[in-house]
Amino acid sequence: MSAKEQKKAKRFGMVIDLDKCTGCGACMVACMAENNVPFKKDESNKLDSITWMRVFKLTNGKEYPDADVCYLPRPCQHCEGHDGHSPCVSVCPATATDYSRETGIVSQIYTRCFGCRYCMAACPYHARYFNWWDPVWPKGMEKMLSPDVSVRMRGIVEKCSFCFHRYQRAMDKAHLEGRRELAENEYQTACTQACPAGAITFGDLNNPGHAVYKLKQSPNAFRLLERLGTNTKVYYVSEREWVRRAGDNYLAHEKTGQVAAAH
Amino acid sequence: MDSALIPEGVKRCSFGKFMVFISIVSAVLLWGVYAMLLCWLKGLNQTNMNDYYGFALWIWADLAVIALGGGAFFSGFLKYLVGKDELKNIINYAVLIGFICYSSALLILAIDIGQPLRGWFIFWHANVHSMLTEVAFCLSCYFGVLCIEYIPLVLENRQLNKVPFFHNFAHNLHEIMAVFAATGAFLSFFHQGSLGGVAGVLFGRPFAYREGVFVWPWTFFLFTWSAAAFGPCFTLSLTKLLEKISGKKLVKDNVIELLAKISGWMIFTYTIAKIADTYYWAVVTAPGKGQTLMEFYTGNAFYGIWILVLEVIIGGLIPGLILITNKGRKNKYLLTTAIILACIGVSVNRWVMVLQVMAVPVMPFDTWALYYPSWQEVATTILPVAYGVLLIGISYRYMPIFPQERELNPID
Amino acid sequence: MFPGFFEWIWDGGHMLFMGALWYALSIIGMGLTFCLIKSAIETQQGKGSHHGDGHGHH
Amino acid sequence: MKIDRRSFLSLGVGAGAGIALSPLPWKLTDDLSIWTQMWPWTPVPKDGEIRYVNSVSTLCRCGCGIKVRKVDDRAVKIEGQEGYPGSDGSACALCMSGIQRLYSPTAIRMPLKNTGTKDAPLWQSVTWDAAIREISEKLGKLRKEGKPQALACISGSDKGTVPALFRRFLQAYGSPNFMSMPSYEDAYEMTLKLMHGTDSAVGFDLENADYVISFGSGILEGWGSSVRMFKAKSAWKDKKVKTVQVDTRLSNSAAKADLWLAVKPGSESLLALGMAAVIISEKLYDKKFADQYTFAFDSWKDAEGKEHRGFKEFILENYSLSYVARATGIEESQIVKIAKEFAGASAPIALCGRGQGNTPGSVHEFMAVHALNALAGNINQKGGVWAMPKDDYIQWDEAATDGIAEKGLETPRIDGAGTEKYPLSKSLPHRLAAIINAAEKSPVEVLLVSGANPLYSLPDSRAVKKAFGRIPFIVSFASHMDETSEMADMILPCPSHLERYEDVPTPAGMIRKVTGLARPVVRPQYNRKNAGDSLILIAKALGGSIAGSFPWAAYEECLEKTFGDKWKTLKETGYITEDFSPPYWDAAFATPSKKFAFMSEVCAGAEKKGGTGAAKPEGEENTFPLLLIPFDSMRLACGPVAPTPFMMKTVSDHMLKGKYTVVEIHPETAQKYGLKEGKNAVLSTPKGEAEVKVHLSRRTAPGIVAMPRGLGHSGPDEYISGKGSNFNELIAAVEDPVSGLDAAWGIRAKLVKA
Repeated sequence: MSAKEQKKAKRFGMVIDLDKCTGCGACMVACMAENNVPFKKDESNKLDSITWMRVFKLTNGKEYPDADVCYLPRPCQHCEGHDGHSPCVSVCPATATDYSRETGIVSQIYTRCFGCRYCMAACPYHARYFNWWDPVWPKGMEKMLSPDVSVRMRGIVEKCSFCFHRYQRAMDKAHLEGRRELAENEYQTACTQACPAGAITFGDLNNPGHAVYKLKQSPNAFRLLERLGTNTKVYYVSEREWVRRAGDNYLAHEKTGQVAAAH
Repeated sequence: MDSALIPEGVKRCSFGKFMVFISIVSAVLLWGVYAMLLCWLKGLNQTNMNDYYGFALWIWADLAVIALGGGAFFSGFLKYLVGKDELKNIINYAVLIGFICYSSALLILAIDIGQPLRGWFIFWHANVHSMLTEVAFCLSCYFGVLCIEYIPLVLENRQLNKVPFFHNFAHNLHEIMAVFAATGAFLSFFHQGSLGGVAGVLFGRPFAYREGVFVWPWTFFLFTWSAAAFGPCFTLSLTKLLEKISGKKLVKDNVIELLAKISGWMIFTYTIAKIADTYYWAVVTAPGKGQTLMEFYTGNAFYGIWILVLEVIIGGLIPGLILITNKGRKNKYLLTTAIILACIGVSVNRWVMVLQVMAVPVMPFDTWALYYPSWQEVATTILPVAYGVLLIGISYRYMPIFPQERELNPID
Repeated sequence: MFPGFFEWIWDGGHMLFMGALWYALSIIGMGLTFCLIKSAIETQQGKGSHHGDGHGHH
Repeated sequence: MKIDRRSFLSLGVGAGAGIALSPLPWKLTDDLSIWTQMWPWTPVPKDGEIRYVNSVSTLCRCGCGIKVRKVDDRAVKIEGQEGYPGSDGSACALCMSGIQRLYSPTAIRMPLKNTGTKDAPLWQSVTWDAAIREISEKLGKLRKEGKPQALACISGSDKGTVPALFRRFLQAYGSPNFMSMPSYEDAYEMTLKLMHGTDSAVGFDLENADYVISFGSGILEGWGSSVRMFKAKSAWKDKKVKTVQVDTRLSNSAAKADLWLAVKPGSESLLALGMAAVIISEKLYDKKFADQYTFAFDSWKDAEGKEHRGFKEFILENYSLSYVARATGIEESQIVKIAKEFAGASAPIALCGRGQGNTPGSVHEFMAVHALNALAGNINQKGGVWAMPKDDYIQWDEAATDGIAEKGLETPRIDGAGTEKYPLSKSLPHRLAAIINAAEKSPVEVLLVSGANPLYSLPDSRAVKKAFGRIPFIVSFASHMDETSEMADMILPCPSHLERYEDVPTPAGMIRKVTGLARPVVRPQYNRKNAGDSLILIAKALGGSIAGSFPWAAYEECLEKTFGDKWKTLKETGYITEDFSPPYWDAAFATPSKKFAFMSEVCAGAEKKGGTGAAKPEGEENTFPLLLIPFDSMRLACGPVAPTPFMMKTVSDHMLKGKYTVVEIHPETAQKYGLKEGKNAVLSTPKGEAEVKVHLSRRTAPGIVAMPRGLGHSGPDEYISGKGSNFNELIAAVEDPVSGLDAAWGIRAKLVKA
């Protein structure tokens, strides 16, 4: 790799192997623990349950015993859109969410957000969550809160940050050691690390040395709602055609995987 | 008891009767205020909104009142810039309605945001690429204009007008009102459009997304157009309503018919544009994103194609056709039907562009999300209505809103 | 919102948007100030204490 | 007057303008917005020194190796520990959210005594001295009355030092009634006993297998060592190892398998035998193994010249392809294909034990599946099934017994294990409730419960509750309030799993010996004692030979002495592991013939023509037209530890909605009974009823009701309790005729619109 390429901006992203994902929920739990995600007494209404990482269940709609299910972990897709105009970043009126050209990460500034929820309306992935309630930990359990991630107050929007604090931590360490570049394994998200099936791979999509660079080129790779032009940084891989087809909206005559908007 | 405050030469109901009216409306208002305080103190968990319905009843109410309040800027535009001078006989009322609508819209926004105390961040940390920023700026500025337009009305109250400064101030504001009206129209063209842009730019939501020119999606123009078209109908409906309640003719028919005619042509042309937009969207835009028109109107318990018919045909084409014909305008029954249908039509449009946008699933494996508002949401939505009724009541009683009232209802 | 804030970028979008905004604000502000000052002066001059000349303008 | 008003107005306007132009409003708005960022009721996590501590989490059955991130003395995050055998770098959802258990408000902080009744407990905190004194007085009295056998113990496991201490305590005290909670490992143990003749644990060389067929085992639902299974499954995918899942419902394991065989409920073993028939008739079995190392594969004559039918003939006669196809619902060609693929693979493995394996299951079913491994000659081979010697690191001297104890130990076990009826079983706790409820006076007078929550986990939990209500004195050794503790008379609180030392024995299915050490990650928060310490104190208070059997000052000393010279390594590295290579077939079997036995004498009576080996579910078809089957999920915990708030958050709304369990039914079933998606219904079985919501799904066949296990807890934890129904309240145990183990896999049920 040339020095010039080394300096190229990073585009952190994921490749998730849906044929390996077992729907066990370890990624969700790891994410909640890592990011001080609050929890309520009843979380069975999934429309108001904060899960930065949410595992969706897909079904092929066929009759028993031809029925099939597939799980699809959905972190924030960190859309690049066209030139950094991701659906949410471009609509936030208070610049409380931003697209980093350095890392490709869509950030959320909790103390800036005033809770208009326009970004939630803009996100087709439902990756953004609103704090409808004050976050409350049962007595004594606030001891489990990590100082790396601030606790969010009521009335604001939050979402997956690709564990950005881990990137900062790794960069701090690298700087102390006089390095400007991170090795692939120095910055991994909590969900990636936790997945017992090894279904999630995380890295710099621009870096040919990283595993994601190669994995995303698989003919079975696809992105969610690619034809909307959201230009996401989370790729999915599945050998099953029906799963790949479920990743986007298709008209009846269209062939799976051949309609995506160009980026 | 309050006769000294009542404009000269007009008759008003007794003070007692007025107080009964005020108390009843205030009770409703207080109910709304209670709900509003609940939302502020306990948070938005008081509503039935959720992560799929980040925008719900309030935002619809917001968009609807701004569209309906569009009568103010458009009448101002017609009177001061186009030179339709007859409209001076209804413009005060249009301004009052506009003032109510816009102050309500701002109040609703203040309840709707999760962190009202940080609401000013929208100005302070403005993202100029966001349609909402544009809405907030223009809305606030235009509200300022409406205040300026409303102040002289207040100052023309019999007692206040006795204060020389107030008298002069009201007079001077009137003198340069055209400048304010022009600024107001400019601002309105933008914020009405930006409100349309709010939904139109959502390229992640094929149901809402529209192509357009430069940074403005077609909905930008459609919203401005529709506000200008339907807003006067709301002014007319409320005029009719007030006439019915007061039992008096307040505005001459020629004025009403003029406004109805202009509105009618605006509605008619708007509807044609809307049909063209819908057609293009159904045939090109949505299929380009992999979705067919009927996918947006099937597979759920509420949204069917009926809502499109209600909006475009019943609430658009029909009132438009009635109002552009002389016969339709002259027929009292048809005129009333048309202006009411028009108000419904534009409200349904705003509903669709807010709530149906949230309801339609985008990811193929996602499901429709339906929602019904909580009582707190209903109460806070009724709050501005009660406030509007109250303000119209007080303004009508104590201010010279209708210049033709004395002439039409001479008292001995 | 103001040039000099860290979010401020000197690009077309900002100049157009903020330009239009400040333009509108200036007109409103100046119009209002003009009326206030004019009314104050007129009041000082004793205008407006007689009734009957203020009506008919609307 | 006029002037006054004017000046007043001017003053007002002036003041207003002045304030507006001053920095005051800006300062105030700014302050307000800052205030919203640090509302006093929103916690601010304290910063501190960051450290990582390795340990082993004992929350799940297998024990995940964990790495705990600490800020000062606060544990803030649990991650997988790299290199830990089995879980290597990952942890299951339960273990990963273990901090929520550590800091749970339902943690028991001091010894508690129930001064109320069992139905309406009234907890009073007592000192450790008083608690130990009261328990030892009760126990002393029982012995004095000559009824030491009236003491029973239910332990979560029978492995490791803490269960061993309880067993030892009972022995020294004089009671044979030590019970451990059942699992599929019991059935495998019995299978190996019958087919290999050895007392061993089953091991699977999954990583080297090249064809895997699972008969209902939830490879991805928590069966075996869950994390190891997940890793193995992903490795199989990478290596293109074919996986076949035999399951009535489209479980996650079935969905992820290369092939799902949707068998009729309860016909798994038939399919295995049908496959065996194909393998035999097509002569695809391992001939060397069958000819030289098995007994009675072919028909044989005994010394008296009597003809005995061999396994081969028995299978060929009874399990014709057409019969098996009809009974299982799997097409003949499919069975033949799978059988050929299995036999043709170089290292095929067949697995057994339904779901997570919480219910042991029918021994015949295990034998049928294990016979497939034998036919493929993949016993004690690379990539095959191994008979593993059990952990033997506990080498204490025999407990001293006095006269009373010896007499007590001679009495038959209350649960019937090891008696004439079930001579092979070691422990049958699911039988306890019925026996207590049938007796005039409870044969158990004092019950010790440790590491288990039988009131939640045993089938027919309503009967268990009734039985526990009849036991005069229950002592619970628990760290948190649970269903069983709520029924106790005395609770001796244990430190939570991140505050104590404990050995973690070799997890199920491993092919090497692994001993992990759970260690205190944070300073103990409350005045609690390890169960081992409590037991040592009670033993000392009882004195005599009992005290003599507990020579250790404290549990930690016991651990240290148990491991001897390995203790240092264990404490330093967190685990010790020992490779194992299984003996070759000539030395592997300890049956009377020293060969592998396809069939056992014990089973003779049960071998009916075309028998399925599976238990018949309880209930009449007329009254209960549907079949209720459970399913397991990694997002819920079914063991002694309840799920955490984080886990509850991951539970799908197709499993739990509000306070109702969501059951899966096929749309046809829904239509037949007038049920609609998301609507409530009453689910009843011969054992009980529950209000549930229904979810229409094509994952289950018509006529089946599939219900998630692990919900419906009661107790003080508002994040877990009152959510859904406990499957165990609806199911009855069905005794396996050979082992007495619970072989129930479902129960007849009825679903009526609520």
